[in-house]
Formats: sequence, structure tokens, C-alpha cells
Amino acid sequence: MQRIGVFVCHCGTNIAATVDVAKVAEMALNEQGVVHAEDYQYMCSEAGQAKIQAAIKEKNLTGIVVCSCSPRMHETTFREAAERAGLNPYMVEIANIREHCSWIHKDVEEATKKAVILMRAAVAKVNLNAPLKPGESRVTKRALVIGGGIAGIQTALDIADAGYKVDIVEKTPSIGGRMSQLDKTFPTLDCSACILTPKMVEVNKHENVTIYTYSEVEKVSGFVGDFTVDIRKKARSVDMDKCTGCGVCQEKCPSKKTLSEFNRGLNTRSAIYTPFAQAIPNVPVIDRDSCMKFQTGKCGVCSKVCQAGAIDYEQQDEIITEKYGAIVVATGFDMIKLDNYDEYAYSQSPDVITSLELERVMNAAGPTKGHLERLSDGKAPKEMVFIQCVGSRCSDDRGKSYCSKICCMYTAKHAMLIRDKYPDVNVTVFYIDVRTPGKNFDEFYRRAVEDYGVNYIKGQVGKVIPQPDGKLLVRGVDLIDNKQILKEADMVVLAAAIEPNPDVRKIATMLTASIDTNNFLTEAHAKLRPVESPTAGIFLSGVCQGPKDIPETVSQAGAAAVKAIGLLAKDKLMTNPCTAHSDELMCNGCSQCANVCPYGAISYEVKEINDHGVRETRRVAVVNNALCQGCGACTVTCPSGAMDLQGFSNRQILAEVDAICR
Amino acid sequence: MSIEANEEFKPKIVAFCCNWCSYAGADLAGSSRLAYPADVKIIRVPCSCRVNPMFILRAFEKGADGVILCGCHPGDCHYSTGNFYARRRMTMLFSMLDYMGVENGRTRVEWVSAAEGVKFSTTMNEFVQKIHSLGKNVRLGDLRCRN
Amino acid sequence: MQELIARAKELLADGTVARVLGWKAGDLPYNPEPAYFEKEEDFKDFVYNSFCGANLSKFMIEASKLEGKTLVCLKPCDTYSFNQLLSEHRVDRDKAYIVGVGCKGKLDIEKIKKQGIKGIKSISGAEISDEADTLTIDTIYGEKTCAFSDAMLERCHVCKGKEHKIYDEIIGESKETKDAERFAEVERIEAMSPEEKFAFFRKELSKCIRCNACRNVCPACSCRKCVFDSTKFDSSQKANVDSFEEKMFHIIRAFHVAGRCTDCGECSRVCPQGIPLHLFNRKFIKEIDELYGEYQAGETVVEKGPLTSYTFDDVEPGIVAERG
Amino acid sequence: MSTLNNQTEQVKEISGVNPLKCMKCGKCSASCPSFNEMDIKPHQFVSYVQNEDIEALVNSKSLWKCLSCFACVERCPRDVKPGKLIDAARQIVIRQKGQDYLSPNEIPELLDPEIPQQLLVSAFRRYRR
Repeated sequence: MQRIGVFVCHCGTNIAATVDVAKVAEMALNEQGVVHAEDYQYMCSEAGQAKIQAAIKEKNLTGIVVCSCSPRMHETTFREAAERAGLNPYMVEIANIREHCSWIHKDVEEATKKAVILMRAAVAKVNLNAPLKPGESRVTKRALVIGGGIAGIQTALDIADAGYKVDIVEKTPSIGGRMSQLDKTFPTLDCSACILTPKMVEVNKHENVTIYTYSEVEKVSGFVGDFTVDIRKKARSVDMDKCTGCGVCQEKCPSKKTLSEFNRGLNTRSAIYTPFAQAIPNVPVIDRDSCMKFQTGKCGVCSKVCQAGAIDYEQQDEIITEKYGAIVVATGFDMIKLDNYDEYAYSQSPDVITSLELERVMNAAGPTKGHLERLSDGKAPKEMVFIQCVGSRCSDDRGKSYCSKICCMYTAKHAMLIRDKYPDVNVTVFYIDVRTPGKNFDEFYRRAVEDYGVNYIKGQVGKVIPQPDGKLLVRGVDLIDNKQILKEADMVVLAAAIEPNPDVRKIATMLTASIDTNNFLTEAHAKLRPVESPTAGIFLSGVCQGPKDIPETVSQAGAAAVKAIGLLAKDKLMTNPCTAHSDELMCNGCSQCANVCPYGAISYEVKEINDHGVRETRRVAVVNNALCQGCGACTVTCPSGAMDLQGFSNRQILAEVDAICR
Repeated sequence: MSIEANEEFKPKIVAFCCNWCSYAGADLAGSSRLAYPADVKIIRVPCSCRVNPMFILRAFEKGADGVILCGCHPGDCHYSTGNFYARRRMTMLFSMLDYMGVENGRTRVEWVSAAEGVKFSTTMNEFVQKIHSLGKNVRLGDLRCRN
Repeated sequence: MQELIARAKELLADGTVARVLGWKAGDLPYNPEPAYFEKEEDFKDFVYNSFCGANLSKFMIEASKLEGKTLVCLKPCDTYSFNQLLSEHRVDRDKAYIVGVGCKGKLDIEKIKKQGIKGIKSISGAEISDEADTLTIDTIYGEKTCAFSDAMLERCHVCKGKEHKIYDEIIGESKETKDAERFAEVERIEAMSPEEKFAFFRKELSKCIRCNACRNVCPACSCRKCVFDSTKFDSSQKANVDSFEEKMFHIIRAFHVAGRCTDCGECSRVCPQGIPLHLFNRKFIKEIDELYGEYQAGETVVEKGPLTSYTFDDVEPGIVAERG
Repeated sequence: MSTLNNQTEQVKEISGVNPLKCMKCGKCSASCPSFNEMDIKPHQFVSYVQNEDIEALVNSKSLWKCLSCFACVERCPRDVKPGKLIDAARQIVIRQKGQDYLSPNEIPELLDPEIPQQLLVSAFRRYRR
């Protein structure tokens, strides 16, 4: 028989204004097992916790129910308080009478009635609670960072500097990510490569960092502290140890017709290539789909010219299996496809480009060697039009519902740079809103307008019409003047929305990390745990969590690193004791439970079972408590009811049901 | 609304909410002060797949007028696949109840994410209204009367 | 039958099998019962005729624990159950020597009795080797006849086919007896109004005396300990004690075997109250076929059944309400 | 509910548009081929409905200058679709005149070579139900 204490919190007036807390406490005394009930202004406060602890000791309580805010808020608080008073923390149940009651109901009588029922359900449950003891699991002192852009690089560096081993897995042949494609960065206008390259070199040299480029995560198993990850190292066809990075192979490669991914398809590259000059590692890969040797069997030029003998056409994909304690996702973003935006003529005219393409055009290593010119005829533009929010802030299915956040600033940057370098070019920006929260951001935008004479027009463009003479007729609106504008432009630049890397859904599924409808990874708490995934041991760095600029990405990358370090610094982790447990006397050994277990936590053993004196050898399910995360899928699948979930047992839930329906 | 009009009938409604999405969605509805009738009482379960059809039948048998199960959106399950199993199980259970002539509006599954406080509240409002329109549940309590 | 007996004796004699699981004659001409045969002389009671409806697969759970192999006689439809039990690791394939026995449809004595045939002394035409379409029944009131198909069990009218899905050898010919639509009855109920449905099931379920025959015979209901006998759901004890169990027993039982039930029809065959219990299971089978793709439990040995698998695009449970 | 309010509700109901979704980007006006002919511009239509000033809409030139080309409907990123609001306002006028229906017989004499074909089609779609 339990001795239960019920503690009803006023939460100031948050609860007490709508729920008659004294009544709830009074009613609690009628419930089975309840030997103590009281209400107090703030149960979560020091004084409130002291009351709970005092009651536990004085009344020898075996279980407590706190009627308060959501267990997501203070369950841990009260569990810890109970534990300090010598009560098993899992003998605590919370009745949520704030979020689920006082905050949504107005009528005091009705809300009080409901609060009493919620209290009853919690008491009914706690009557059936049993003390649980968390297990311990070890922590592998190694972190995995998925994605080698600025976010991944920064996270890896910070973890490595703290003395832990880090592996970076990057899908493309080089680390560097989107930032390596940028020309200049706002709001300081320093060159992207100048600040990124040193970091790339540093991470590459770091003794604690291993970089797997041209590699992808293939399989993830395990749990926080002890993940096992299979990494597919795709065949590079070049021996990384032998290659000196001289670049002769790329020069001599006869197949140079593949669109350059790095230059956003604005020019071409050879079949054997490094994405860009500062690539790390500076070892090319053979793109087998466009290599003549692989496609026709005839060629082999690269192998002939390679002094180091590094070319290896026979190389195979390699699977590397490694254990990690923490995983940081830094998969970044891409621009959305503009297929659905015919009105901007993106696919009709080479002179309508995205902002990221403009970055390449403006970059000295880009397709035009940094000269601002029309891609159709190489002429210098005189009129440039920028269109904002292309595919951002859309509620239809053509675009994204969110603000891409970085476009206002990079467009101001582009406009300013163009006006600075080519003062005779007129720059017009069509915008819906200009959003510049950030240090020195609005000043930056104002400089574009005031010092550089960029023409900002509040309004959108309805259509871009390519003219026979190669000009682009832009029809927009000026909402301030209430006039429609027809403008001939030489180039149009679209601030296309950004979206999470398309691979992220696959990765999130492997990690069992949750993801929102826009494919951004979900954080554990929007405000208080912004760099952690709700899945323990998974951390979020950079745009994979939501749109952000470089400074924000870098600070989040550091924060994710700190969280990962905090985990790696522990020798042991307490595991969730609310795991499944199979009663071997009842287990049929039918394997249904293993079929639905997402963690592979259930295995089968053939063992001798002593069923009240009857000995029998048979196949029974055994749950690995370290792997089990406590979802309960197995408990429902189990036909005999042998499988039950500790902390959420069949009887406990049925008791709650009964209490509510009583 | 019909809820005020019909004061006599106070339905008993059990809502099973998964801990990670829907319970948090209900918390968000609470912190956003998005009201729904007090008839709804929430039971927290780790995942929608923890809900045994027996729990639902038990609720009806003990006098519940409606049972709703809320979980993460398919594909977003905290345990990655739990709600997929829940979805099949509930489809089967609902179809059986329908087959036996028990009004199928008394059971419902809704996917509510942690961010969907509004959806949680509107879903509950709708559901309570639906139960009001169906009235008191007599059939499941009376499936095998011995007369 | 003689061929079967001869072969069984042979396998016993050469030590291939330690025992034979078949049917022995009951105290009436139409109620043979499952039995083990271990010695030559036991076979005097061995019988295999059209009244041997009992599905012997379930016995193999216990037989799998015995020393040596058991020869088990399985009709085509029984082999589905055996496969399903194999999928669930409940029987040991290595402990079974499966003789696929011929079947030309099994008989339901209740259907014969319903035709007013009483005082039965003996029945001819029920032998497996007989090609007779008519049963000749010798009763204390004289000789009566009855068309074979009119006396067939419901399940034989929707026969799954004459093929044995798993066997070591086959003895005897089988015949497909399907002459009705498997889901016709389910569809008939589906077409009823909710009130009619409810009235129908209430009437049927009210007959239940909770004898547990359906559960005990069901090859899918093979739990070591039934949840209804367990304290874990507060659903223990026998009928009448707990109203939960009382009302929900058949729904829960159907749910427990959903996706695993091979539709062998034993539940309905053994129900002393004549409740058409197969209508629950068949509803689930129909739904699974329609919503998740055709699936016949026990067709082959599989790892995952329809309720332990999923697809991303599965229908939502709301479909039930939407299709009305 | 006042008549004014009532008209606003009617416009919302007929059009199925929630004007509060508008983020005032102006893409509708930027897309509109009749922009220069209009006294109330397409994007303003939305704010007129928001401000419940249907009277002004009904009396505007714009109402009859809209070609129903639906460029604004097609391109609106927020699903506000001013073209539908304009259509709804027209409907209100027609209803006020007690002519819910346009009969095909009336067309020939109404026919004006200046009227774009699309308007006719659109008018028919609306009024011939």
C-alpha cells in the first residue's frame, strides 16, 4: 500500500485564479493511498520543494503527486527534490493543472472539477508506480560532425580544441560549403575566402580532426554516448596518400564539359576535378559519370600524366564504421529550384540569375573572373534589378513559408559592391520589407541607399519579359507612388529562398531526430535548447536548424560544440529507466516485438525458464535497457502482454483511464 | 454553439497524447491560452504507439464518450516509426468499431506537432462538438448485455 | 486413409518420427478428435475422414518440445497455420514431419442436424477416398441423404485452395471446394446501418458463454498465458467478474490475431453457441487486403505481418469515418 | 451586423479569400495588365476589404477594368488573390441589381469588340450558375 502525498501548486495566480487549489488538495485526501495533501504558492520554489521534502520524511511517503505546470517544465525539478528526501524519483507524478487546465478554462467550478480529475488520474497512476533505477551507459569520447561547411568546421574545431576526437563527414570532394562559394561577406565586406580558408586549413591540420570528404553517412545505430555510424567513403579514383595536388590531371583531362557544381553551373569543369583552387583536401576526384575512361573505357590520360601514380580506376567505395558519443548535424542549405517561377524568366534568360550565381560572377575565381557581365553576351550591364523574396514568405506550394533571413543583407551587399565597382550601373531593388536586425546591419543597408544610391522600391515584380534585343523588361510596382513600373534591365538577380539540404530528411531519419514540415531540424526547445535535437546526443549547427547568416551560424556552431563537449566530458550517462521489460514467464518468443522495435533493442535468447517449478527451455525476448528508448511499440504488439513499459505500464495507464472515466 | 445549448450532457473525453509532439502541442495550446472544453482529459504516453486498443476499449467501457489519440506527424515520430504502427492499429480498431455499429465519430486520430497549439485546440473543440452531436455513448458500454 | 496409416507406421518403424499426430475415432461417428499415435496398435482407432476438421497445427507447439520428430497430418488450410506459427517461432520445423493429407471439404454436423437428420448411427460418403456428392446417413429413423456441399463447414465454401503450403510429403488428393465469396458475409454486414450492425453483433455476442473454446482452438491464440488470464491488464478472471473482459473479449481477441489469423475458421467451428466468430477476423483480413495490399497470413513464412510493418503513405485512421 | 460589415463578409465568403493573409508585397499590382486603367489598384483592393470599405470598391472604375486574367491569382505568394476579391465585388453589384444570372441571350447586344474574350468567359463562369 502506497503512502501518497499530493501537493497542489498555486503558481502565483496562474493556477489559483481559475482552480480552487484548496479544494483540489481537500479532495485528494479521499483518494486511495493519499495520506497527505497541501497547497502552496510556488511548489517549484525552494520553500515549496522544502515542503515536499518535509512531508516525505515526516509522513513516510512512498509516492507523491504534484499538481502544477506541465511535467515538461518541472518534472525533473520535483523528481530531484524527492530524491534528495530519499524517495525514488520515479515515484513522482505530475498532474498538469496549468497548461491543460487553468490556462485554458475560465469557469472556476469547471476548471476545479477537471483539476480534481487530473489529480485523481495521477494518484491512480502513482499507486501503481514502482521505484525505478536508471542504468548507466558509457560515453565514447569522439564526435561526428555531418557536413563540412562553416558550421561543421567551426563545431569540429571547437570540439577538437577541447581535446576530443572529431570526424567530419562531407558529401562533396572538399570542405568549405556554401561559404566557400561566396565572394564578400556582410556587413564588413571582407572576402569570404580570406576568412574561411585559414579555418579550413586549421581544421585539416588539427590532430584531433579526421575529415572524410566525398563521403556520406550510411547508417546510424545506438544511442546517446554510444552511436555506431557507417560512413560510405565514395571511390575517389585517386589515391589520397599519393596525390600531390599538382593539378596536371585536371589540366590534361579531355572531358571538360560537365557543369561546375561549385560555380552553380555557370561554367564547366573537367571530369577529374577539385571543386575550387583552395579545396581541402587538395586531391581531385574522378566524376565517373562524365569520365570517358569510365564511360567508354578509352582514355586514361590522367593516369598517364600523373607523376605520382595516384590515379586508381579500380578504387571501390569503402565503408568506415566508427563509434561516437555525440553527433552534430551541420548539413546546411541550398537555394530552392525556381522551376515554379516562370514569371521571372529564370529558365528563359541566362541574364536572370540567382544571388548565389551572382556571388560566383563577382568572384575573381568565378566563371567571369570577377567581371560583372551578362552571361548571354558578355556585355557589361547598365541596369540591374534585384528581386527580393523569390519563394520566401509564400503560403502557396510554390515557395517556402518562412523568411530566408539572409537575402536582405546580401542584396544590400551586392548592390553596394556593384555601385562601388561600377558606378555607372544603376541598381534597383524591389522589396516587400527590408529586414535588417543584427549588429551594424541596418547601418549597412542605409549606406547602400544613402552613400551608394541604390534605388530601393517598395513593391514586387510581377513579370520579367526577355526582349528580342536581349534586354529584360521588368514590370513591377511601386506601392509608395502607387505606380506600375516598366523597366528595361540588363540583368535581373533573384533572391531565391534557401531550403535545408535535401539530404537532411534521410539523415534525420537515420538519427531519429525530428524535422519540421520545411525539413528544418527541430530543436529540443525553441528558446532554451536551441542547438539540441530532442533526440539525446544529437546537436544542431547552422542552417539545418533554420535560416541564419554566417555570424549566427558560427555562434550556433560553437554552442553546439559546447553541448557536445559537455556530453563527451562525462564518463557515464544515466539511462532512462522507463524502458520495456519482458516477462519471460509469459513471453511466447514470437518475435513480433522485435519487428517493431526501432532501436533493435530486443533480442531473443533460448534459455531455461522456471515457471513455478516447471522447467522448460524456450525462446524468450530480452530487452537491452541501454538501447531501449521506451516508446512502447513492442508492448502493444505483444499478443500475450508479456512486454510492458516501466513507468507507463498497462496497469498504470488503465488506472488513469479508469480515474478519468470514473 | 451547441455546447452551451446542451448543458445536460457533459461528455467524458480521453485524449492520449504522445509526450514529444502532441503533449507539447497541448502545453503550447495552454500557454497560448487557446481554450477548449474541460471535458477533454489528457493522458500522457511516451508515443502514440504505446496506446493499446485495449486502453481505448477500456475507456469506452468505463463510460468515456469519445477517445482521441494524438501523436507526432507521420515521419516526425520521436522514435521514428512509432506513429506508423499506431496509424495501422487505430485504422484497424476504428474499422472494427464501425463494423460493429459503434459510431465511428467517437474515435479519432490526429497528428499534432509540438508547434501546433492552435491545431490542438481546434481539434479538441471540433471533437467535443462531434461528441455532443453524437450524444452519450451507450453502445460500447452495452455490447454484450446479458439481459 | 489406409495409405496414410501404412506410411505413418513405416515412418514410426524406421525411427524417422517418434509419434504421429492425427485423429482418432470419437464416441460418435462424426466427432473424431486429435490424438497422438506412438505404437502400431494405437492405429486401430486412427481415422481420417471429412469430419476431421480440427486443425492440428496448434498441437505442434507442444509437440515441438518433445523428443524426436512428430508426424503431423495437415490439410491444405492447416498448412497456413503451421507457416504462421513458424513465422512466429512457435513451432520447430525440424521437429515436424508434415504429411499433407488430401481434403475434399470438411463437414459440419450441425448443418446435417439442421436438416432434421437426427439419431445418426453412421454416415457414409464422408471418407476421403469417396467421390460421392451425397452423404448417406443411417439413422434410427432409417436412411437419410444429404448433399455433401450442403453439409460443408462455412470455411470450405470459401476454401483457400487445395495446395499444401508446407509439407514433407503429400498423401491423397485434394479438391478446391470454393463456391462462395470469402467476404460476401462481411460485405453484407458492412452494408447495414449502424443500428442494424449493432443489433446483429449484440445478438450474436450475447450468446457467448465465455467457454474460451474459440481461444483454445485458435492457432493464432497460442499465447503461453492469455492476457485475459493475466493480471497485467486488470483483465484476469473468468466471465462476469470483470465487465471489461466481458464486453470486449471478442474485439480484443480479433485484434490480437489481426494480421496473423489465417482464416482457418476453427473459432466458428468449435463455438458451442454457433457465434460466427470468423466474421471478426475476416473483417480485419478484408481491411488489410484493401488498405495495405493483399495479404494471406501463413502463405509463406514471413518475418513481418501487416500490423508490424508500415509504409509512409498508409491511409489515415480517418478513412473509416470518411468512407462512411 | 451592419450592412457594411455584411458586404465585407459577403465578399470574403464569395471569394473564399482571407485578406489578412496579405503581406502587402504588391505582386498583384505588378502583374496587372490593367493597372494603369484602375483607380483602385489590385493590392489596394485587399486593404479596402480589410477596411470594410466595399462601397468604394463597388463604385470604383477598377471593378470593370479588371480583365479577370488571373495573373494576380496565379502569382500571389500569400494565397490572397485580389482577382477573386474583384470578382466577388462584381458579384455583389450584380446581386444588388437583382440579376444573379446572365443569360446567353443578352450577350450579343452587350458585345463590344473592346471587351476581352477572357472577361466574357470569366463573366460566364461566374454568373451562369
